[in-house]
Amino acid sequence: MKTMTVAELASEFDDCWDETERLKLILELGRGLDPLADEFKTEENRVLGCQSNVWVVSNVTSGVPERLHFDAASDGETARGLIAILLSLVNDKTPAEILALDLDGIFKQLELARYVTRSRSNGLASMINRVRDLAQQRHLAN
Amino acid sequence: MKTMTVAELASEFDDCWDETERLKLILELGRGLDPLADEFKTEENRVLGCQSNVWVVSNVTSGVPERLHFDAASDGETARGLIAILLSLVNDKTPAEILALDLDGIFKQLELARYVTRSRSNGLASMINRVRDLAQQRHLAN
Amino acid sequence: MSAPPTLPLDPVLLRADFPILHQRVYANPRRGNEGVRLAYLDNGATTQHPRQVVQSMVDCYERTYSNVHRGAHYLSAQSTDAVNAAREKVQRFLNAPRAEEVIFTRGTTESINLVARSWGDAFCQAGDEIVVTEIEHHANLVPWQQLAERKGVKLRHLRLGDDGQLDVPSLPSLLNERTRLVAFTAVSNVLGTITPVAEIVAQAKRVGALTLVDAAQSVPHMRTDVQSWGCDFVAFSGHKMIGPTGVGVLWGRYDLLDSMPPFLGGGGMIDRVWLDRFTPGELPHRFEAGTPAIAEIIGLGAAIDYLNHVGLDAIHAYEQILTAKAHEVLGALPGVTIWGPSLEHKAGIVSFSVADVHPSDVANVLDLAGIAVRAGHHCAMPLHDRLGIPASTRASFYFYNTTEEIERLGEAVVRAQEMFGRKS
Amino acid sequence: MSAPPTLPLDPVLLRADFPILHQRVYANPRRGNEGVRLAYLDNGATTQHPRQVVQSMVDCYERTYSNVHRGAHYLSAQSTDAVNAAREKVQRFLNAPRAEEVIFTRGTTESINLVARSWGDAFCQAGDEIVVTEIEHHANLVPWQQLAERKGVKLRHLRLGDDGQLDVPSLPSLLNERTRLVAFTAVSNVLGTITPVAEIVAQAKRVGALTLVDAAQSVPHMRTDVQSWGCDFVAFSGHKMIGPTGVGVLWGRYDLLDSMPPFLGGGGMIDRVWLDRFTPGELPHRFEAGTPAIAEIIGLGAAIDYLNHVGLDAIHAYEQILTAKAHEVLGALPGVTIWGPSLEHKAGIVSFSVADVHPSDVANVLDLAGIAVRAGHHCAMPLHDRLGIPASTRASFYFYNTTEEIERLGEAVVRAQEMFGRKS
Ligand SMILES: Cc1ncc(COP(=O)(O)O)c(C=O)c1O
Ligand SMILES: Cc1ncc(COP(=O)(O)O)c(C=O)c1O
Repeated sequence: MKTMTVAELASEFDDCWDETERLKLILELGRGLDPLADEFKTEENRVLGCQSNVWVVSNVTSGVPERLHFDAASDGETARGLIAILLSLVNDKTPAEILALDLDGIFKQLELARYVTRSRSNGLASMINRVRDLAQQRHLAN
Repeated sequence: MKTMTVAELASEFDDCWDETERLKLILELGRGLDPLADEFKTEENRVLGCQSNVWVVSNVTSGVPERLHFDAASDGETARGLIAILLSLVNDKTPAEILALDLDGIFKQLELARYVTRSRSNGLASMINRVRDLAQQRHLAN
Repeated sequence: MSAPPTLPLDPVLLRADFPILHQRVYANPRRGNEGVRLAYLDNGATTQHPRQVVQSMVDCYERTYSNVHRGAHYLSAQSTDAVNAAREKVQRFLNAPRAEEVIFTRGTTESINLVARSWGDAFCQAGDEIVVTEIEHHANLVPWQQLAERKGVKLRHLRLGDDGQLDVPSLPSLLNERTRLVAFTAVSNVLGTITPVAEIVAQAKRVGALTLVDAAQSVPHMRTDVQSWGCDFVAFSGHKMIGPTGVGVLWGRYDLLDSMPPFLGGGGMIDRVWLDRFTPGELPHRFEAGTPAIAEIIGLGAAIDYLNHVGLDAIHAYEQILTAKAHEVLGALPGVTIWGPSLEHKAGIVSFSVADVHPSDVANVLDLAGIAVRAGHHCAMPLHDRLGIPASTRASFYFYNTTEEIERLGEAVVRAQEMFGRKS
Repeated sequence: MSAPPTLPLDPVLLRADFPILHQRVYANPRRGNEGVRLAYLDNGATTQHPRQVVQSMVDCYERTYSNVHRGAHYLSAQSTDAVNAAREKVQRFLNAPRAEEVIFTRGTTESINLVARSWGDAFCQAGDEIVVTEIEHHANLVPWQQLAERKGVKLRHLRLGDDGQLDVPSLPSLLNERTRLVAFTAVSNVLGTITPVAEIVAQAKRVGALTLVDAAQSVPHMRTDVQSWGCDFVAFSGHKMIGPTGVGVLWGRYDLLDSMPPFLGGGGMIDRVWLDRFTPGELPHRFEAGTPAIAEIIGLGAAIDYLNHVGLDAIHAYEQILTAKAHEVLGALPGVTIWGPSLEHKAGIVSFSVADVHPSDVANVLDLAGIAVRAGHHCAMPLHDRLGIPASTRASFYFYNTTEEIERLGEAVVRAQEMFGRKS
C-alpha cells in the first residue's frame, strides 16, 4: 500500500458527507492493505486492546538511514481500514520521524478521533501505541 | 430517676423555643440519672457506636410479671441526658412492653430524631438497640 | 401511570424523563447534515437516568451534603438519614430481612470480590470446591480464579446446554461435600438466559454449599425476593438500574456476613484501633471502610423509587414484548444467528452474529445509524469460546426502549450486510 | 480572580458558587425562629461542591452518559473521552509522568488497600518491615495491620514529637534492609501537621524501601508534585477536594504498578479469560475492574479545573490566614487546648479540647449555633491515645471559609463552656 500524506488523506475524508461515507472510505483504504502471511499472525504480534484481532509486524529496511516498514492484518474490516491509514502515515519513515509524528493529532484532523477513543472496540489507540513502541525500540537500539 | 410518660416528655420539649433550650432540657434530665457504680463501667456494658462512652446495665425485678430496671452512665453530658430520657421511657416495664414500644417513633415525636440519626456521635440509636437487645434476651429467656 | 392499550407501561411517557434519549447523533452542521436519532440499546452495559435520579443528587450536593456517621452536626445528620433511608429502600426492594444486610459497594464487581476475599480467604481451604458456570461475566469468574490461586480451591463448571440454558440436570454431579459455594448469574448478560435461581440454590443447600447470585442483569428488570431465592449473597450495580455510577450492593445473610472478617481496612469499619491491631465494627459498617459513595447511594435510592413507581412486573412484561419483537425482526434476516434460549427463558438481551461480518463492523454501522449496541465478548470470553465465536453483537433493552427502535435495529443490520457481507 | 486587598483569594466571590453554604439551620417556623447561619468547618471530613462540579455530572447524565471502553457507539466514545480527559487532568494536577499511572478508586481508603493487597501480598514476606506513623488515619493503619496478619510483616511506628511534628530524626533507627515500605500522611487529619514528605522519602530510599503518601489532606489544599516528592504511591479522595463522593485516586510509579498483580478481578482488567485462568490487562485498566465511577471521575476532573482556577498556592496561603485566625481566637480562651504544631508547620486543621467539657458536647453546642465541626477520634485513635485524650473537637477549613466564621466558632466555644463547664 502506498504512503499517503496527511494532506492527501485529509482532502479525501473532507469530501465525505456523513459518517457512513467516511466509513466507506476507511473500508476502501483497508482493501489496499498488503496481505500479511498467516505465520505472522501470532500472539506476540497481536495488538492487545483491540476488539477485532489486529497483528502488526515491523521490518527494518536496509540502507542509511534505516527506515521501518510495517505490515498488518485484521479480521475486522473497519480495523483493517484504520490500520491501513495508520501504516500509510508511518511506513518507510525512520524511527525518529515516526516518533516525531503527532499521530493522535493527525487522526483528530482527519475527524477520525472517535476511532482513537474507542481503544477497546476498534483499537486504533492500541495500534498507534504498538507502532510507536516498535519505532521506539528501534530508535533506542541505534 | 422517675419514669416519665411520653406525653409528659412531649409537653416539656414542646415548650422549648429553640434547639439550645431543647439541649438544656436534655442536660437537665441527664442530671436526674441515678449514678452507676464504677465497677459496672466495663467493656461488656459499654455501648458500641457511641462517641462518648455510654454504659448500660439491666436488672430483673423480683415479682410477677418480671420487669426490667436499667441503669446507665456516660462521660458526655448530652449522651447522659439522652440515655436518661430513654431509661425514663423503658424502666420498670416488662420485656414485652419494652419491645412493643416504638422508641424511634417516640424520639421523632419529641423532635429528638436528629439525635437518633447521629448514631456515631451521640449514639442514641445504639443505646436504643442495646436496651432492646437486653429486653429481647430476657423475653426469650422466659 | 396509565399505559397505552396492550402495553404494560407507556414508554413514550417515561422517555420524557430521560433527556439523553432525545438527541440526534453524528450531525455535521457544516454540511447541513442533521444527524440521526439515537436509539440506546446498550442497557446491558449501563442504563440511562431519569431527571428524578439526577435531581436527587443535585439536591444532595446543593442542600444537605456532608460526610455521614461521625459528624456531629446538622448536615451530617441529614446525610446520615438519607443514606440510612436508601439502605432501607434497597432492603425492601430485595425483600431482605434486615437493612444491615445491605452493604454498599462500587458495583457488582466489588461486591463479588468482597465475598471472594473476606468469606473466601477466611473459610475456604485447599481442596474445597467452588462451582461457577460457563455463562458467567468475568466479574463472577476472575475473583474465584484468584481465590483458587490463593487458597488451592478447585473450580468446577456448570455447562451451558445447547438449548441456551444452563445444564442444571448435571449440577448434582458437580456437587459434593467439598463444595463450599455455587456462584452463578440470575440472567446471562450475553444470552439473556434467565436461570432457575431457587432450584440451583436448593441443590446447593443439599450439600451444604452457599450460593452467590450475580444479579446485575436481573435486579433492574424483574422483581427480586432474596428470601424466596433462599440464597446467601446477591450482588448488583446501581448504574444498570437507572442509578448513578460508583455504587452497587452486596446483600448477604446477616449471620453469614456477621461471621466474616473485614475486607477493606480504614475509617468507619472498626470498633477500636491501636497502633498494632484493631477490632472490627458492626454490620453494615464493617464492610464499608472509608467515606461511602454518599450522593450515589442517595441516587440509587431515588432510582429504586422510580422503578417501583413504574413497577417491576410491568418492566419485565414490557421487556418480554421488546425481546419478542427483536427475535421477530432479526430472526427474519438471512445470515443472522440469534444466540441463547427460546423466548420464554429469556430477558431483554439479544446477542447475534451476522454471517461474514465481524461484530465490531456490525456495531460500527449500527452506530452510524444512531443505534447504540455493543460488540465484543461482553466480558464473557469463556461463554464465547463455548459458542465457538470470538465476539457477538448485543442489543439490550430497558423500559424506555420502543419497538420502533428495534425495527431500526433490523434495518441497520441489513445495511451492515450490504456494506460488509461477502457479495455472493 | 481579583482577591480583596491583603487576601490571596476572594472567599465571598467563591462562596457564590456553593449553594449549600448559603443556608440557615435549625429554623423553627412554627415558633417564628428563623434559625442560624451555617458555618461549614468540617472540611477535613468532606468538602462542599461548586455548581460547576455538580453541573459537569448533570451534563454527563443528560447528554453524554454511557459505559466506557468497550461500547462501540457514539455516547460510549464521549464517555471514554471524558474519562480519559479527567485522567490527564489528574496527571497534570500531580505532575505525574504518565496518565496510565493514575488509577481511579473509590477514595483514599480503597487506594491504600489496593496497594496493601496487590503490592503487599505479592512482594512482602514474613519478617519484612513496614513503617507507619503514630498520626495516621485508620485508612493508613488498618490495611497494614491486615497485611501484617496475612503475611507476618512487622509494623514499626514513627512517633509524634511533643512539638506536634513527626519525630523524623528517629526515622533512621526504624529503617533497615528489611524495611519494604514507609507509609505516612502528608498532612495529619487531626493535628494539621505538614510532614516533610521529600525528606522521609529520601530516608526510605537510602534503605531501598518504597514510600506511600496518604495525601487525602494535602492534595486538596496545596500544590502536589509527585516527582519532587520522589515517592512511589500517593492516595487521595475526590470528596475532600470539592469533587464528588465515590471517586478517589491511587497514583503509582509506572514500573512499580506494572509489576503488581491485579487486585479486584472482573471486567476490564483482563487481557484474556478462560474458564480456569486469566491474563491481566495493561495499566491503568488492570486495577480498574468493573464499571468505573464514570460520572464521578468526570466530576473530579471538573473539581480540578475549579481548583486550578482558584490556584493551589492561593488556597494554601489563604488557609494559613484562617488557621492563624483560629489560633488567635481559640488560643485566647482559657481552658482551651489547641493540639498540634506551631502555625508554620500546620495546614488548615485545628483540633482542640475544652477543659471539663466532652468533645461531643462541645460539638453539639457549636452545631446548634450553626457551626459544623467534628468531635471524636477522627479515625485516628492511636494518635488520640498518644495525646492522652479519647477524643477532640476539630475545625477544618477550605478556601470558602471566612475569618468571620472563625470568630463565630470562638463565641460558640465560650457558650459551650458556659453551658457545660464546671462552675468554679
Ligand atoms: C489523612 C486521611 N487519610 C485517609 C482518609 C480516608 O479517606 P476516604 O474516607 O475518602 O477513603 C481521610 C479522610 O477521612 C484522611 O483525612
Ligand atoms: C452479569 C453481570 N455481572 C457483573 C457485571 C459487572 O458489573 P459492574 O461493572 O457494574 O461491576 C455485569 C455488567 O457488566 C454483568 O452484566
